Amino acid sequence: MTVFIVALRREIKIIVRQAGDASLVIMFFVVISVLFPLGIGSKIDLLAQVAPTVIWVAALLSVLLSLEHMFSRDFEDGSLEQLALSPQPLIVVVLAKLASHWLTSGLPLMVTAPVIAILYNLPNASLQVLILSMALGTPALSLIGGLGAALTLGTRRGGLLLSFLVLPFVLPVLIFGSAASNAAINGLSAETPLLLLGAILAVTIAIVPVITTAAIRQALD
Amino acid sequence: MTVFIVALRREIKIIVRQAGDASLVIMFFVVISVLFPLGIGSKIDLLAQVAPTVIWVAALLSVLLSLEHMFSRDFEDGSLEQLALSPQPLIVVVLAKLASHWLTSGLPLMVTAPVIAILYNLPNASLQVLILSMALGTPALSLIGGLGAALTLGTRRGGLLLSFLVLPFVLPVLIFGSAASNAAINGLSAETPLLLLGAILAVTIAIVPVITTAAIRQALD
Amino acid sequence: MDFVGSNLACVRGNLEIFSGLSFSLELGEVLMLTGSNGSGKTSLLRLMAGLSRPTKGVILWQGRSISADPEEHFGQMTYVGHSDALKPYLTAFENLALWTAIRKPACTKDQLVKALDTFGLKSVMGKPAGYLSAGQRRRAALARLVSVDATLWLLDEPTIGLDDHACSYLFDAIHNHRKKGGMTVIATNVALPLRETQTLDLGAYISGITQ
Amino acid sequence: MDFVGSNLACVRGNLEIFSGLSFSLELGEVLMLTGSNGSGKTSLLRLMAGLSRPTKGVILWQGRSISADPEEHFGQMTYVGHSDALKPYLTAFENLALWTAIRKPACTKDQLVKALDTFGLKSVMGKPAGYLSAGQRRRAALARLVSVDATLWLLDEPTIGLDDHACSYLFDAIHNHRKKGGMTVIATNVALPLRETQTLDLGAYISGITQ
Amino acid sequence: MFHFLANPVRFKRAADLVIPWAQWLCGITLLIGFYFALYLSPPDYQQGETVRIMYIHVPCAWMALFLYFSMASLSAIGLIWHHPLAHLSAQAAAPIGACFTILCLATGSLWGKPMWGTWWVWDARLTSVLVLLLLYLGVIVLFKAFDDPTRGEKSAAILAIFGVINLPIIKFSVDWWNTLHQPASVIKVGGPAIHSSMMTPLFLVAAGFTLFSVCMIVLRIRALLIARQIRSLLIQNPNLN
Ligand code: HEM
Ligand SMILES: Nc1ncnc2c1ncn2[C@@H]1O[C@H](COP(=O)(O)OP(=O)(O)OP(=O)(O)O)[C@@H](O)[C@H]1O
Ligand SMILES: Nc1ncnc2c1ncn2[C@@H]1O[C@H](COP(=O)(O)OP(=O)(O)OP(=O)(O)O)[C@@H](O)[C@H]1O
Ligand SMILES: [Mg+2]
Ligand SMILES: [Mg+2]
Repeated sequence: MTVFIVALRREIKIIVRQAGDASLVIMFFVVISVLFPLGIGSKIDLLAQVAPTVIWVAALLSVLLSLEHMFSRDFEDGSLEQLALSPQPLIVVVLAKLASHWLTSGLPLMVTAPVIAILYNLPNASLQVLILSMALGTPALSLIGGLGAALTLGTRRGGLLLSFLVLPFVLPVLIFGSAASNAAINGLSAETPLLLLGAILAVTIAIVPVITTAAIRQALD
Repeated sequence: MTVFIVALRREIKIIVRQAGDASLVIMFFVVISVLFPLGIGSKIDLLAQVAPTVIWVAALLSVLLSLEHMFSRDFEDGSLEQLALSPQPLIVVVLAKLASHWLTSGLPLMVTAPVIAILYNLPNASLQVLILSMALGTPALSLIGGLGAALTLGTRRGGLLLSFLVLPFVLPVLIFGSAASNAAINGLSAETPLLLLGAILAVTIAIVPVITTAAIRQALD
Repeated sequence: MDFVGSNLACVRGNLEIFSGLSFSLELGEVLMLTGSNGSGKTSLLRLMAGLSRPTKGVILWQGRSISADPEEHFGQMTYVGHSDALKPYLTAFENLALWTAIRKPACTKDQLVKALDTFGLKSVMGKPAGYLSAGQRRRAALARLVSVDATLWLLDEPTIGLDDHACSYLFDAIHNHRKKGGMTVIATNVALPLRETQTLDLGAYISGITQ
Repeated sequence: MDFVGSNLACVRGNLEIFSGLSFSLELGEVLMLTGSNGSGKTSLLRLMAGLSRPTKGVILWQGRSISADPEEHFGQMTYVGHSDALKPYLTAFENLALWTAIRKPACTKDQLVKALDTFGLKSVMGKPAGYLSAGQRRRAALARLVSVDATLWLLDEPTIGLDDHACSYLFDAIHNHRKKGGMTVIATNVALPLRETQTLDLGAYISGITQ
Repeated sequence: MFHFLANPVRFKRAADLVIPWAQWLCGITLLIGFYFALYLSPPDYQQGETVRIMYIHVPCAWMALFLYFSMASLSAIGLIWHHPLAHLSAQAAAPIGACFTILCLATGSLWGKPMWGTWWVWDARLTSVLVLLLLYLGVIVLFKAFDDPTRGEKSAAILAIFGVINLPIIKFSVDWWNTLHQPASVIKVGGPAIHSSMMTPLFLVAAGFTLFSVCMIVLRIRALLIARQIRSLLIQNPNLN
């Protein structure tokens, strides 16, 4: 556990010193959310209908873009090698990286999403569900995305390849996430989609870190 | 001119050997376009109304994501230094890079967009306008994006920062691009937005490459 | 026989680089890996570190295969590879502190400063690593060796980019390490002024079989 | 006086690294830049290349400032820096071909192969550069020197990672270059067996003033 | 003059001289301005008391635009004439401009709820101001994204100059597109078209905000200069850490 905390502090220090990752994720999220209303024009009713989807797609993209360097910088400069040679199990380091990624992307998104929802004129009652669905969905995004980042290590194709590989796997998160908000907007119960999101999260937490660790070991071989 | 062609061939060779950039851009574009119907569900009329926006946003994101490595790989491995030390004016190399970027991202998108439009049930009459608006809009995206890529050289913050900086400047392309298609769908004349897109393109061609070149020189200093 | 490899073979891509290679190292010994460019020095060092696995043969650490309990092996060993593994936006000091944190949480600030000072970096340890010159970065990577206690040092061309002062700091460090019973493996292309060393010429094991 | 710098000063960040430095080089001469790690060898070489500009002083090429017509200066010069500037997914041959294409479009395939052969790379020239060993990559970078004709060679620690064979290829190349009237500037931390060279010790010009 | 002030010590002395005066002047102007705005000026016959939001909203909007223009001009000066202080002043101005933009957006939204029945609409005026905020943030982030501040300065300066095209878009968005937002009535061709009981407080508050910005910018430049000094001290004697 202490090792995990040490490793987590390392990651967060690196991210913060790289000049504010978290703030960038939020800003990117806001910009993406702005794109749609601009394209659609000011048809307010239309906007409110697509709002949950737009917010989820924007969140997805923000997380995806911040994924690219989860392992690749460390891989290129030799730090990943050094981490893999540490006397601690590599999975602890991987978990720390995943956690720090969520803390600096998913968590800030969760906090920003309601603000965007207000700009899109979503009813206040649906905000709670939005936040809850993000709380369940974004960790899953970080986990699945981390696996993608590990699998594409050394490909030098960057974010495009990674996003393309990861997107199909995070579709369920998108679908249930927007379904939850849509239900809440229309006054229905959002329980089922939220439960499904929770199930996805549970499954990914259980299996993804192990595979990610293995993927990293073999990328270093 | 021959120098330009030599430089262009260099870039395209590098991009192609890096494992099919063009195909990745298309695939990413398709995946993003598919996200929306999945989130929104099967409300076909709603979908048709947001389709031009979705297509343009997807195109924008695909271009943005492929921008990141326009200069940064060359910067990191020392090739950019070597290019800057070539006896040819650096702007020729920059123009070649911009052109190759468009050829491997904007152009394939232009070809794919109508297919997506058909999937979204857009009227056939509007496809021409869509292609035309893409032909005018995507080169501007490559140009403006290239400047962003040059300005962020050496930041190690990758695609997120770049996209965030570039997006506000490409909003007009998005606005007029979707306005053109929206007009065509509703049977109106798309001339004004297309003219405006053309004007944006003309202005960017005239000034952006020079500034990009200067930005690269100072990044190497 | 504390660190032994027997009958090792290594394949990269579809090329067998070397085969039938054996080595053995006892406490306090230094092994130099020599051989022309591309003969497989780096590849062998990575096998020894446990970063990759030999296609044939085994590597034993005190009689046990290093792949049996890799974490234990990692704990005994410090590896300094071709790349310096420094984050450019962190200072030399911070880089070392982060590195030691995972291996030896109790490392104090003074110990870190002393390690950096061993390689003459005291005056620049507050600079971001990205500002340092190539040789200074190499020194910062090597300072890892003296910041934690490890029995086995694996060094891949450690003198690259170092000036004469830095080289002598390194040789002193290796000398002290030997005296304390440490083992050292050095892959190098240049002759180093270390005495009483074993030498393993990789040129003798080149296999070159394509599979 | 064909390549002259007078009273140069160089600032990085807010630190003046050296000042009051002058050099002059004539056809056929070799200038060695020495000095401890961080003394500014690389920085000076980049000034000479025209990659950055001195904060004080001028650098003249045949009497004209190199910043007056940089493209002409670049055409006379080949610079091999710390990084090898190789694309890992292109072969050694393709890398060289792409590099020469921009400088000398008429370069034939035979010339390229010959250049690679000068550095003993003929057998691996079809391998992607990413698969090459560190020394092989360095050789591939140095092969640039002999693939096009340039009067001025600027080399930043060229012998890093090279084995003895490769070093002697390099020294032969420099020797031939001199005989043809070429000039060479070499930043190095190790003594090189080249005779009749000028030496500029950067240690004598360290300024260390913060601005 | 500028070169003279680029020395941190001299700048600090000059700043110490200027700031107290500017502070007092700023405080007094704002006090009088708010007194006019909140007590003396009449409530609107349609909007009632909500009209008083205007006395914050409009000066904030002006400051947001004005500070962006100043920042871009300073950036241009820095790029062209290499004035050591120019980039620094631009960097000092950026966060203050961003704050005024946020205030403009916030007060606009607060005003929009009673007037238009919604916090936000996606019309040209509102969106272009949001884009202004993004530009401010971009300049700030880009500057910070580099290890080497001299690199960050230049890149951020180019970005800032490019962003100037957004200013006319904001200004004329109400004329070019039909929007909910009302068109210019103060700063427009043919002179102002509102009553002086509203003009006086508007201009007083605007003057107060300008003085406030000047104070803040000078303070921030001083802080940035000191931070730079600390940085190089730390680099030289890491033991101070
Ligand atoms: C978030 C929403 C809003 C934003 C971003 C915004 C932005 C701006 C900007 C940038 C200006 C300065 C224009 C110039 O200098 O020409 C301005 C002026 C003004 N705004 Fe807003 N505004 C918003 C909401 C509102 C609302 C709800 C009202 C009231 C109905 C309002 C009334 C005014 C008035 C009266 C002016 C002065 C126009 C003049 O006389 O020049 N604004 N606003
Ligand atoms: N941005 C910066 N701020 C402060 N100091 C810097 C900056 N960039 C470089 N330096 C310093 O400038 C000096 C010059 O480095 P340079 O790379 O020229 O040295 P060198 O002689 O090539 O050293 P080496 O032998 O290690 O290659 C170093 O001491 C480095 O710490
Ligand atoms: N994927 C691969 N496919 C084919 N050959 C490979 C591959 N990877 C490495 N090689 C070859 O393996 C050999 C071993 O390289 P290694 O880096 O171990 O050599 P080295 O002795 O460290 O050389 P140097 O002195 O240059 O550092 C090289 O000849 C290289 O070309
Ligand atoms: Mg090696
Ligand atoms: Mg150097």
